[in-house]
Amino acid sequence: MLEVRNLSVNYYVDEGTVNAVAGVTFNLKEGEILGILGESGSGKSTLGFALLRLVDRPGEIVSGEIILNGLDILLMPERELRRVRGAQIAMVFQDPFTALNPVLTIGEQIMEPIVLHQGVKRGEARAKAAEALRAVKIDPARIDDYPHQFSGGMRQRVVIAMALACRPKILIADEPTTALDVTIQAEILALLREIKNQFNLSIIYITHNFGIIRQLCDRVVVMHRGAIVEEGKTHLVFDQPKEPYTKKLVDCLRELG
Amino acid sequence: MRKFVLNRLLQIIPLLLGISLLSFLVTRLAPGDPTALFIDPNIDPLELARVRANWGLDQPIFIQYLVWLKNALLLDFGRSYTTGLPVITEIGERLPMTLLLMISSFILTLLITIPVGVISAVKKNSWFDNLFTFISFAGMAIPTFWLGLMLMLVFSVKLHWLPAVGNLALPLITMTIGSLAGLTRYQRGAMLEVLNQEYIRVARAKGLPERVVIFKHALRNALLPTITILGLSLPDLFGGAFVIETIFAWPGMGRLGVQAIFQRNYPTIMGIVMLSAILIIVGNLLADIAYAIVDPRIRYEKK
Amino acid sequence: MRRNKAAIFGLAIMAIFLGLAIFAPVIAPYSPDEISSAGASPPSWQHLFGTDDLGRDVLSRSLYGARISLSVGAVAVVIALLLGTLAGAVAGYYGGWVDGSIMRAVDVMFAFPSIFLILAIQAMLTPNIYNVMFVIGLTSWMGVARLVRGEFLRIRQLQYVEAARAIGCGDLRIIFRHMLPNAQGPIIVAATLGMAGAILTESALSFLGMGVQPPMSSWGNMLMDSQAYMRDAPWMSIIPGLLIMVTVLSLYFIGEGVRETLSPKERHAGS
Amino acid sequence: MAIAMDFDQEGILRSSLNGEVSILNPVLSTDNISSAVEGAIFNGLITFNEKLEVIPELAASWQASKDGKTWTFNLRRDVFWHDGRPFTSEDVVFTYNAILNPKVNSVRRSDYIINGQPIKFKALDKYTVQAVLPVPFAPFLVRMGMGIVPKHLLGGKDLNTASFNRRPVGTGPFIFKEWTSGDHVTVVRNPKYFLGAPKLAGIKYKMIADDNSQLVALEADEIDEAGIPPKDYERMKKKAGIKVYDYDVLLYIYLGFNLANPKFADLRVRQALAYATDKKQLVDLIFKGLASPASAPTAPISWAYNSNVPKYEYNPERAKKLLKEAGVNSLEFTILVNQGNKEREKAAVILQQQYKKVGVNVKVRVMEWSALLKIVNAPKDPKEFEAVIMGWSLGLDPDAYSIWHSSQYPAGFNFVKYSNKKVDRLLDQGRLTTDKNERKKIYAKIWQEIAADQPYIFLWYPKALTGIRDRVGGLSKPGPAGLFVHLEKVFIRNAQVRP
Repeated sequence: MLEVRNLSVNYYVDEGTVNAVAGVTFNLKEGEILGILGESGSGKSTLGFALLRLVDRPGEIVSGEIILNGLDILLMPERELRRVRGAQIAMVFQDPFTALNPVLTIGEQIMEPIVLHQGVKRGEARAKAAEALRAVKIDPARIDDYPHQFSGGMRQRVVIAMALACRPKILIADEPTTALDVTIQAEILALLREIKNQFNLSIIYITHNFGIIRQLCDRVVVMHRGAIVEEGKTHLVFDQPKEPYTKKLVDCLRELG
Repeated sequence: MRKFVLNRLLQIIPLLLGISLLSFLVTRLAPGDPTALFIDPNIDPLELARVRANWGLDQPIFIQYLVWLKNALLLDFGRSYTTGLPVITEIGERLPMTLLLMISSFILTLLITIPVGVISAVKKNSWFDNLFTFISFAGMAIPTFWLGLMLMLVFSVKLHWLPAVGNLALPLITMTIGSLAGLTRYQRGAMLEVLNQEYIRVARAKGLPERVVIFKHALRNALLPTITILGLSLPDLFGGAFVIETIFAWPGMGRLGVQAIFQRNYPTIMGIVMLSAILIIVGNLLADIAYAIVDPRIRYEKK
Repeated sequence: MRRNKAAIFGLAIMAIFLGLAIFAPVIAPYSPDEISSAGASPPSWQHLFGTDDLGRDVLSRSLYGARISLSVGAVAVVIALLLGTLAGAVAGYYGGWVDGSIMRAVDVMFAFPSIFLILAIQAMLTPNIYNVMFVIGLTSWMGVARLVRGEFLRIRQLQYVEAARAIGCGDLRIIFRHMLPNAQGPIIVAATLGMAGAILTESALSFLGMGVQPPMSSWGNMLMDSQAYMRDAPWMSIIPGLLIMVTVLSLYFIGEGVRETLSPKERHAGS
Repeated sequence: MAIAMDFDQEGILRSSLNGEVSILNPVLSTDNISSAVEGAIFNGLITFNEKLEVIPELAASWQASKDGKTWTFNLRRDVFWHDGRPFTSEDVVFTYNAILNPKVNSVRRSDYIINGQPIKFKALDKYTVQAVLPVPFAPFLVRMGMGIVPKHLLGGKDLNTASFNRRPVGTGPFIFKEWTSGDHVTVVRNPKYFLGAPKLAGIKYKMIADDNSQLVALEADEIDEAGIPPKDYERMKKKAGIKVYDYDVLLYIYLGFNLANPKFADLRVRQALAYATDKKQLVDLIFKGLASPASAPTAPISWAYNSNVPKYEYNPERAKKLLKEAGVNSLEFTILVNQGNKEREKAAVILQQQYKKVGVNVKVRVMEWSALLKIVNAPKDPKEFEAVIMGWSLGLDPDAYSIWHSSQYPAGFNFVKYSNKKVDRLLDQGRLTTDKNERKKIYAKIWQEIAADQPYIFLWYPKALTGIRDRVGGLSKPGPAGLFVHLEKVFIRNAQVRP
């Protein structure tokens, strides 16, 4: 349902041009959880942002196609792009401590995309926001609280609720558990699996953690230095890695685990 | 919130005591006394001694301070040596003019700073940003009195657009350019920092129009440091006010104050220092309250 | 990238000005005080920057003025930094009532319109170049104190300070060897901005007749003396005005450069 | 807004003051700026004409007794206070007794105390006042110009704090109307003025402390009158719509030496420094020639001026020779000048260069006025200064007792410790002599003695330069009394002033 072809992203920094994403091609099938695996610096987060054209300067998407429902996201005018963002494809970010605006209530932040994309009145949006909170197991009574009044795990739930608010088809999750304690990680992963089914989502899960991929993902794409080095069903890649790089990653995980 | 404000108000008392003692000592230890105004070969020095005694200046400094403090607690700040008016009256006549200048400059500064800071940050390194970067650096680098005189030469003498003295326009422009520069830089810097925050990307990922991202999500956060800086810049405004008031013959308090220092007009000096200290403290308090209103983290911590 | 260019430009200008100031006696074509009955004359081959109302060579006065203005700026800033760093470090390191009383003193100083304090102290000390430095330093340390205190409160929490304490380092050693070097970035920024501020303050003091005193020339009092001659002898005000502007700008550029190098947020790249 | 109003209102003179009016009560005010405004509101018993001669004002005539101790003033009977009450002898007695009251903060008190005894004022009838002096005193009459204040408004009040000081009521050609602190004072015409109704509708005194701003305001046609800095003299003279007047004033500027300091004890050293002083260069550089080199402690326009004094024309060779004769190999001293006075600062810098040429090393120390006076006036011996640049504003009477008499040290204004028996005797004599010609001779001798001794190097006699816009007419002849001696005669051209 989402096809990425030959996507390249460059960063223009003092030292020269960095090819952060180098001609990446893959697709996301309906209802699956696709893992994108890579070490930090492999370009996986940039790839995640590029999918929604959220690459900031000094970065720039230089080529490629991202086809959603037959339309290329990279060619969309700004207005149409905004209708995709949040409504069809939503994102959950790495760090729940910085992903929420500290001066706005969580309710306000969840309601924003609802009002925007569904064109409903604020009262109705508020009800939908409460519903989204309930879906991530947060007491809707806390709708008027500010982010700093929540713990890290709770904040990540808020972020997920925000992403789910408009019932998107695709969720891009960029290392949503790295900033959290291990026990809370597990809760969030369980929550993701639960809502995937409940909301009939397709998920792109970006991480450096092979363990999580193995637990969660149907398929995996392995990235190294901006390029895809291996792709396939999770258990196949894990059990019989073809590339030496993947092999190394798997060996590391085995040693640890 | 109420406790926070109350707590701050309580802190003002020792602060004012400290300020009054310090300024009393500094002004009294400066050589000379108010009778220096009367130097004239026809005046017998004995007459000066008599006038000094009439003013109580023959008492030890410590006693003088206690007397001042006792009266000040009853809101009696004495009478000016030069005009014979109660200090409160004397200052009261000048304060509105200084406030008019400062507040209008303050508002004008905000009206310019915020949009310019925002646009400069959003369009970083654009011609707009570069132009205002240059203007604000130049604004910071020009001595106020020079700028004031230049503006007067151009707009009053050459172009005849604005009156040189007794009109709000030129002093307002001079003062605003002075404070504008630094604040715009701060606003731009704060905005740049905020724009790099994750929640801005989140807001964009939600599909919000750029306008909403900038003004609702980014600006409110970027205003926080600006509010603090505004509070802190108040003492400088007073300093700038003096130079500007002199050049443009603006009958404000700054000029009265500096003149009082030169004349050793102690009651007036004390009155002005105390009043401006109170204004500065209250200004900072208001800035803190504004900060707390914008930033929920502060608000709730203090609950 | 662009900012750093500006910072390098600023550094270069400061280096040039510093060199000119140091070698002023060698470079200056005339004695800065030598008067001539001719009065003010426009720039010419004999006097590249013209002469002032007393017939003194503006170029020579500018060069000698650089010595004064730059040293007023530098010394004032050193005084402010010493006082501010000391007060801030002690307050931030010890906390509690020490912190409380130091910060109240900072509040007292902050609540003063500093121009009054400067004037009153100047009246007490009589204006000369050392007192100008001293007074500007004495009235501008509070910002540094707050800044250093803030940094110290932050650094105090960090592990290496805990570690230093654990191995039995004394307070002074922890403050000066372990904590202060880590707060140096913001201090350097404050120093460049402070020096720029001090140069401007000196010129404002000159406006009040309380700056560096004649016959010594500083850019501030040259500018002040020139204001009556803006129309008849514009070179008298343009030269010191430009010198002040360029110096202050250079210092700001350096400050911005340091700030941006220190702030990692401005330099994000791919993950 | 304020300025627009001025253009609308015809017949208003837009005057300017280069500082702030502090108090509008002649008994208490000490500054020229307040006095300038008081001149429009109040009258004295006597006043001065363009030539600085005493002429009657509130007093129609006066007589002195044979022994010169009793003076009788016959007051005008057609004078009314601005509030309509008649002016009487009670007001005069009240005013002078107020000055003599030690509780009143008037520093003019000593003007009316002679040899430690106050002058006694008495109302003989409603329109006759008698003043009894302890001894005959020549400067007495010129001191009768003090503005008279109304008893019916101030009697029984604390003069120091009376609200009158802010809303004065006088007998003069203009009635006080409005005072906006630090900004302006407005007075309007007194149609019943006893010397004839003024032709102006009123005067607005705008306070502009900064000289440059004052000049700009004059050029921009915002005010009618302003002082002109010498360097702008030529340019302003050419400017259409403005006429520039220059006239001498009763003032001289000097470099005074502390004679109690051994460095200056030798007359030859002082003479050497006098020869080393190029007064012409001073005057040319600082004033573009619009001041004249000074030679004596008086001013050319004083009636007691005497040009026949030793002049010490510029002669550096002679200076070097004299220093050698005095056995001075290296002389170094510090000149104090008061901060904020650019002319004196420049003079110090120029003198420094001039003295360098004869091998004398001078340091300049600029001090705040109050701080400088503290050093110079401290009643101790010796005083802690070496040389100082100051100026004396002269009274209308040539009496200079307080400056030169040896009794006026260390307390008093003879702070240089000048001591010359002959001068002491002449000063005493000059005060007691009432015949003007006799006095002229006495003071001529005093000036000669002092100029020969050079306790001061007399630097220059300043000139007043005033720019007036063409629309102003009816000015008096330029002179030390200024251009507005007869305020009631000043008018604005083409203005319709309702009678």
